[in-house]
Amino acid sequence: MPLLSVADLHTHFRTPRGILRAVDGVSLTIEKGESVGLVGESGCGKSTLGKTVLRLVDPTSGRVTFDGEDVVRLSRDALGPYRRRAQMIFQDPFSSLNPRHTIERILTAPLSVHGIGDRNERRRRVRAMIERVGLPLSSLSRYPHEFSGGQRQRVGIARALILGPDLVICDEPVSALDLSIQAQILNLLVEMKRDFNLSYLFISHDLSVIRYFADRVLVMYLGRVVESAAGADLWAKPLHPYTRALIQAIPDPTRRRQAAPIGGDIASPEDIPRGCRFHPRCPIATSICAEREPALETHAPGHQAACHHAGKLSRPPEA
Amino acid sequence: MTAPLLDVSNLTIRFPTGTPVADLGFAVGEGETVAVVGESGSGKSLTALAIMRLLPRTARTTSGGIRFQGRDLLALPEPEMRRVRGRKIAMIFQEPMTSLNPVLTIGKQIAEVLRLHEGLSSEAARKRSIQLLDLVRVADPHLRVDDFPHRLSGGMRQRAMIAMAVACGPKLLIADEPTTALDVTIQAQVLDLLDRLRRELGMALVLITHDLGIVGQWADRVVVMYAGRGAEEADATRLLDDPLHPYTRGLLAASPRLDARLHYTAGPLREIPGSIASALGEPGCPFVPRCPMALPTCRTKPPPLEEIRPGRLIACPPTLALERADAAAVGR
Amino acid sequence: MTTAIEIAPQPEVSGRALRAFLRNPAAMLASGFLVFVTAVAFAAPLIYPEDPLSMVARPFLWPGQNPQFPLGSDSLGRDVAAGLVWGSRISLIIGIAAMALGVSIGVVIGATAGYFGGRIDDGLVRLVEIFQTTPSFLMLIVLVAIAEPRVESITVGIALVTWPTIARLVRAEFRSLREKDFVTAARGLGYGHLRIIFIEILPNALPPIIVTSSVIVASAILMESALSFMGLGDPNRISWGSMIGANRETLRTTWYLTAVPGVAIVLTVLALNMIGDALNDALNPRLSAER
Amino acid sequence: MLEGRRLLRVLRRTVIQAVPTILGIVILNFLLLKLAPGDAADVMAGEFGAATEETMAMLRQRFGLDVPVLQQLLAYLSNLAQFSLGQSPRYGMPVSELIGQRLPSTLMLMGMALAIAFGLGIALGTAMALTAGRWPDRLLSVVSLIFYSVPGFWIGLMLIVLFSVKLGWLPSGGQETIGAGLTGFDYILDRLKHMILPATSLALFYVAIYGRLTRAAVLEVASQDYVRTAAAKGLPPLAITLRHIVRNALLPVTTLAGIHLGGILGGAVVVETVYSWPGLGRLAFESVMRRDFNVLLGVLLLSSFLVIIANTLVDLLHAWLDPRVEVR
Repeated sequence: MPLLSVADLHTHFRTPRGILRAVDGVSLTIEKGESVGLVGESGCGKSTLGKTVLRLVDPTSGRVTFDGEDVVRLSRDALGPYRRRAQMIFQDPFSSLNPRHTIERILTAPLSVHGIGDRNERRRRVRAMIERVGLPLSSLSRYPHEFSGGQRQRVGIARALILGPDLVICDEPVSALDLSIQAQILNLLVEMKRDFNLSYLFISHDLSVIRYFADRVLVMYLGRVVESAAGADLWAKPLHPYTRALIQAIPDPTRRRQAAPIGGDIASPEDIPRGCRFHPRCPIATSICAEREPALETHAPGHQAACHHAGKLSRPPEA
Repeated sequence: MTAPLLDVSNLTIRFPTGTPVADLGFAVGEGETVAVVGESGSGKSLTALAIMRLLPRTARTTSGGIRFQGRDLLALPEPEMRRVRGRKIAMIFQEPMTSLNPVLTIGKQIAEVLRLHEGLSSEAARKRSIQLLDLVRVADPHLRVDDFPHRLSGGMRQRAMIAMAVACGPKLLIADEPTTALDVTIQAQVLDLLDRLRRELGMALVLITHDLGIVGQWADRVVVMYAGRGAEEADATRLLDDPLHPYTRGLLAASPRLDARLHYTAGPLREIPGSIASALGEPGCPFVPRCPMALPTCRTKPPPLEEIRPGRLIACPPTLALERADAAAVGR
Repeated sequence: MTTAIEIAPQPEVSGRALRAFLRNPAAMLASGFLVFVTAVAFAAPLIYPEDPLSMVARPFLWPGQNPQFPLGSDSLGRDVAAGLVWGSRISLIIGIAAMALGVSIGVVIGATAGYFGGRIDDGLVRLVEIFQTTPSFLMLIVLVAIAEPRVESITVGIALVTWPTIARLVRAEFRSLREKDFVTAARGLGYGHLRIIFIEILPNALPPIIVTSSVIVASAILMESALSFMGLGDPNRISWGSMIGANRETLRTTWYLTAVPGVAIVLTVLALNMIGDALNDALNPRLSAER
Repeated sequence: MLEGRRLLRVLRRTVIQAVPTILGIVILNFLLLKLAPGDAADVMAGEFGAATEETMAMLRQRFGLDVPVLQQLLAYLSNLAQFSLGQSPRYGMPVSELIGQRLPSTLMLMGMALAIAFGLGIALGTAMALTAGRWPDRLLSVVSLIFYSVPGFWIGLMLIVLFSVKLGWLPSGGQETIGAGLTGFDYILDRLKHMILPATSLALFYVAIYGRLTRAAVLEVASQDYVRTAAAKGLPPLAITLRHIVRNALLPVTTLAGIHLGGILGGAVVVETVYSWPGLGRLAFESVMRRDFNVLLGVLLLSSFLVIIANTLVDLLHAWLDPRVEVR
């Protein structure tokens, strides 16, 4: 049984311009100890998906099953045990820590809210955790603004792990950090995964970070998963033209002054194109793509793509 | 060799609170793309603003000169300098979302620069704005010209910024992290556009970025900055193939993007320990606190950029010594 | 710009703010004056044990005419200086009490509306709108006239017309703060609503509330004085406004009877507003860096 | 075209939102006044000396005060639906007529006060922001802080002492020289002379508010990225200030103007008392004192209505200035 399984999840918002379909029919599973990468550009709904899984946003429909229990049905009060087992690490280390609280308070509060241990036990756990994430004990009496971005992200990781979760959703955890700091945080996350036997849903817009970090990768476009494969397969043989464009768009010295892989802008999630969502930008789209939305189909073991022309490199002749 | 288009020498920027840029020098030739690379706090954006003379009032700039087409920009009276800005040297910024005035249409903002520098009538300026929007590949330019910025996507706004920047055919375009706020597929389009315009309009491009991938793909030459100082300067491809400065080497090793073989199951990424904050108050080389090969002499005074081979400069005496010893060994 | 230079370790936010406040000479001057006024208010029974409403002197003494009554006397022979001393009590009591009550109501309603949003927010915003659409001083006159003018009713009346200002402010703060990741994190950690509102969000919303509170004390004092001037003050207590109102008839000849209590009002209110400005500078250093 | 449609949508939204607000105000005010001890009959009876139970009952019946409160409210609302504000028991005339007599002078006073507040405030604020941190800013900041701290009635009285009593330049009250029989330009001049002092007393506080607001807004806008873009284009400082800074800085200032209208109306009560100005404020005050609640309700309702109209105008102005404003 997978640790987390999401089935046909929809999260829609009402906006002045209509219904914003941020997550629009996503299914996925995460096994115990697995690191699943979720990649996509802004507005694709990857962050909303993460927040919906954690019930920080309520889904419009669909199921989120964690360890056999449907967490969508749980009332707010009954969420407590789930909150202990599923946690989140945020993108912006400047806004994700309360500027008015000391690090000690930030780390102790989750324990006392969930009634874990007595005062001494909490103190012991907090101290162990802060050292585990590579910060000196003297950090505890300090406030977030006294730390650099990378150090704050370490505090954010400590806070997410203090309750001993099984699943951690990392929402762009390194994209606000400088390159020289990114590696430190990625390495720390890997150590934590090993030490605490964590499962990750690792959300990022940066394919190269995902490439390093994920066992399996989901590619999202406008609220849907368009391709899903084990990391190595995805890099070696991307089936969806969008995945291919993403890979080719990574700046790379071996492609000196090459033209951009695809043109056009991402459509607004309030106004999703009919048929295949990607067809207005797709280099290999045909008439069927404007009419019928392709389903996520298995093309090779463990490798799914939602494309009428999956794997083709050029536009097939129209029938 | 003819004089370069832009020649910055010994640039130092002081604020009451500190000196974020010290002793920086580099040159940009006609039609060349020079990347200035560094992480936040390296002083790369301040350097760009210093060239434009747009630093905050509290900043003091001292320099051996910022020579542009042979004239020292720092010595120009302000009205003279205004005739350079937007006409000879243009600049685009990181945040296309906030860099356009929200209450003026795109067309009016482009026309403004044309009317100012070329004295066009408002009608002619409008026509030219539509052409410029077409030049930067904005679809339906005759409609978009009357749009307010908030109606456009980030990529489109950055295109509008570029249209505004190239309106008067500048000889130099400074692009300060032009794609950092954009998605990766849009980033590729914008960089592609910038490079095409550089060729078609015959301008030089100073590309300020933190992304070594961008440098490798689009730049001719690159200046690596660390904590306000030049660390290394080289041809872009040469630098990526064979980085010399320990900071550049660390950055390349720590960067997951350039090597597909890296995977967490295969072992950790190489880290640069510590952070750039450690450079504060360092009397010697600012990288010393994080450097694996620092010698006691590195702590005494900041190393100058020294030429090791033609077109290749580094500010690291230990590396320099090693390289020279190697070269001598080969020569013998 | 990406030139955010790493900041070296700094002392805690409130400590820095306190020092900035203490270094501000205008703030110190204003605080000094307020301490003086407060001391006078407390000591009123010692300085002038007699009822300030009783006749003690020849009417219309100009200031300086009789050293026993340094600020002169009014048409009924009441000592102006005694009135000033006793009047400070009313101003301060009503100013502070009305602020405390108004801020409490405003914080609760604003926090509720801003934090929960949705229908609750819509309803509360409507309520605020109703209060803000009615001219507040007119409303105050109606409230006080209906409930009989007394210190208590004036205080409650002023609180009832000032809370919407605070509610709007607090709502806006809460709406922006609840979107911050640290609040999302708190929800993700399973914290309850009350904990999130009072422990996570409210401390971050305090700086503007504190600044506005000092301004509200000032405006409450202004409102009380205007009410008393119109004859809607507590008839059993002397106040600066009623001193001005009572001697309006003789304004053309004995204008000092208007000027003296007016100066007391202006100085007190000015001091409070100066403190408000100084607090603003100290608590929001970014916006006032150019000052 | 597109622009016009957008403004129309904003207008429609504002109007739709105003209806429940007005209804809420009517009901709230009505119930509030009914809570009050004493009614018009009590006051009139008190003035006539002792009155018998029968006269009281008769008076109450005549004024419609003898039925349950809820019924009175419904009667009032149905009157209102026919655009009638009822009768004043006190003056024995329709409330709308009574208000109609007073409204123009109050509107003139407020209009002038607002014009002074806006014009002077924005000029003051811009001047402060452009010289931020230097002596003109410091001096003007002190001046605006003093304006901000002075009670309107007191400055009104002091202005009378100075300009009418001591200097004799301006009249000390009323809105025209009674019995002078002035016509044409002289009449207008006379009215203006009467208006200067009251309008100034009313405006000073708001001069300070708009000044401080404008200063903050200009400083905030000046630090925006698009101002740097404008500088990078080579625009001279004056063009940057006018085209890019001031226009954007006016946005927050106009937003708050609507909110302050209620305050100015309230302030008019006091200032009208000081200057014996025959306006709505005085009417309201007199009707409170006489428990003439129909008139009072009428004034409250009308002033709320004025505030709502002003807010609508402000919304439209704001939508026109700021293209980002969309219908929510």
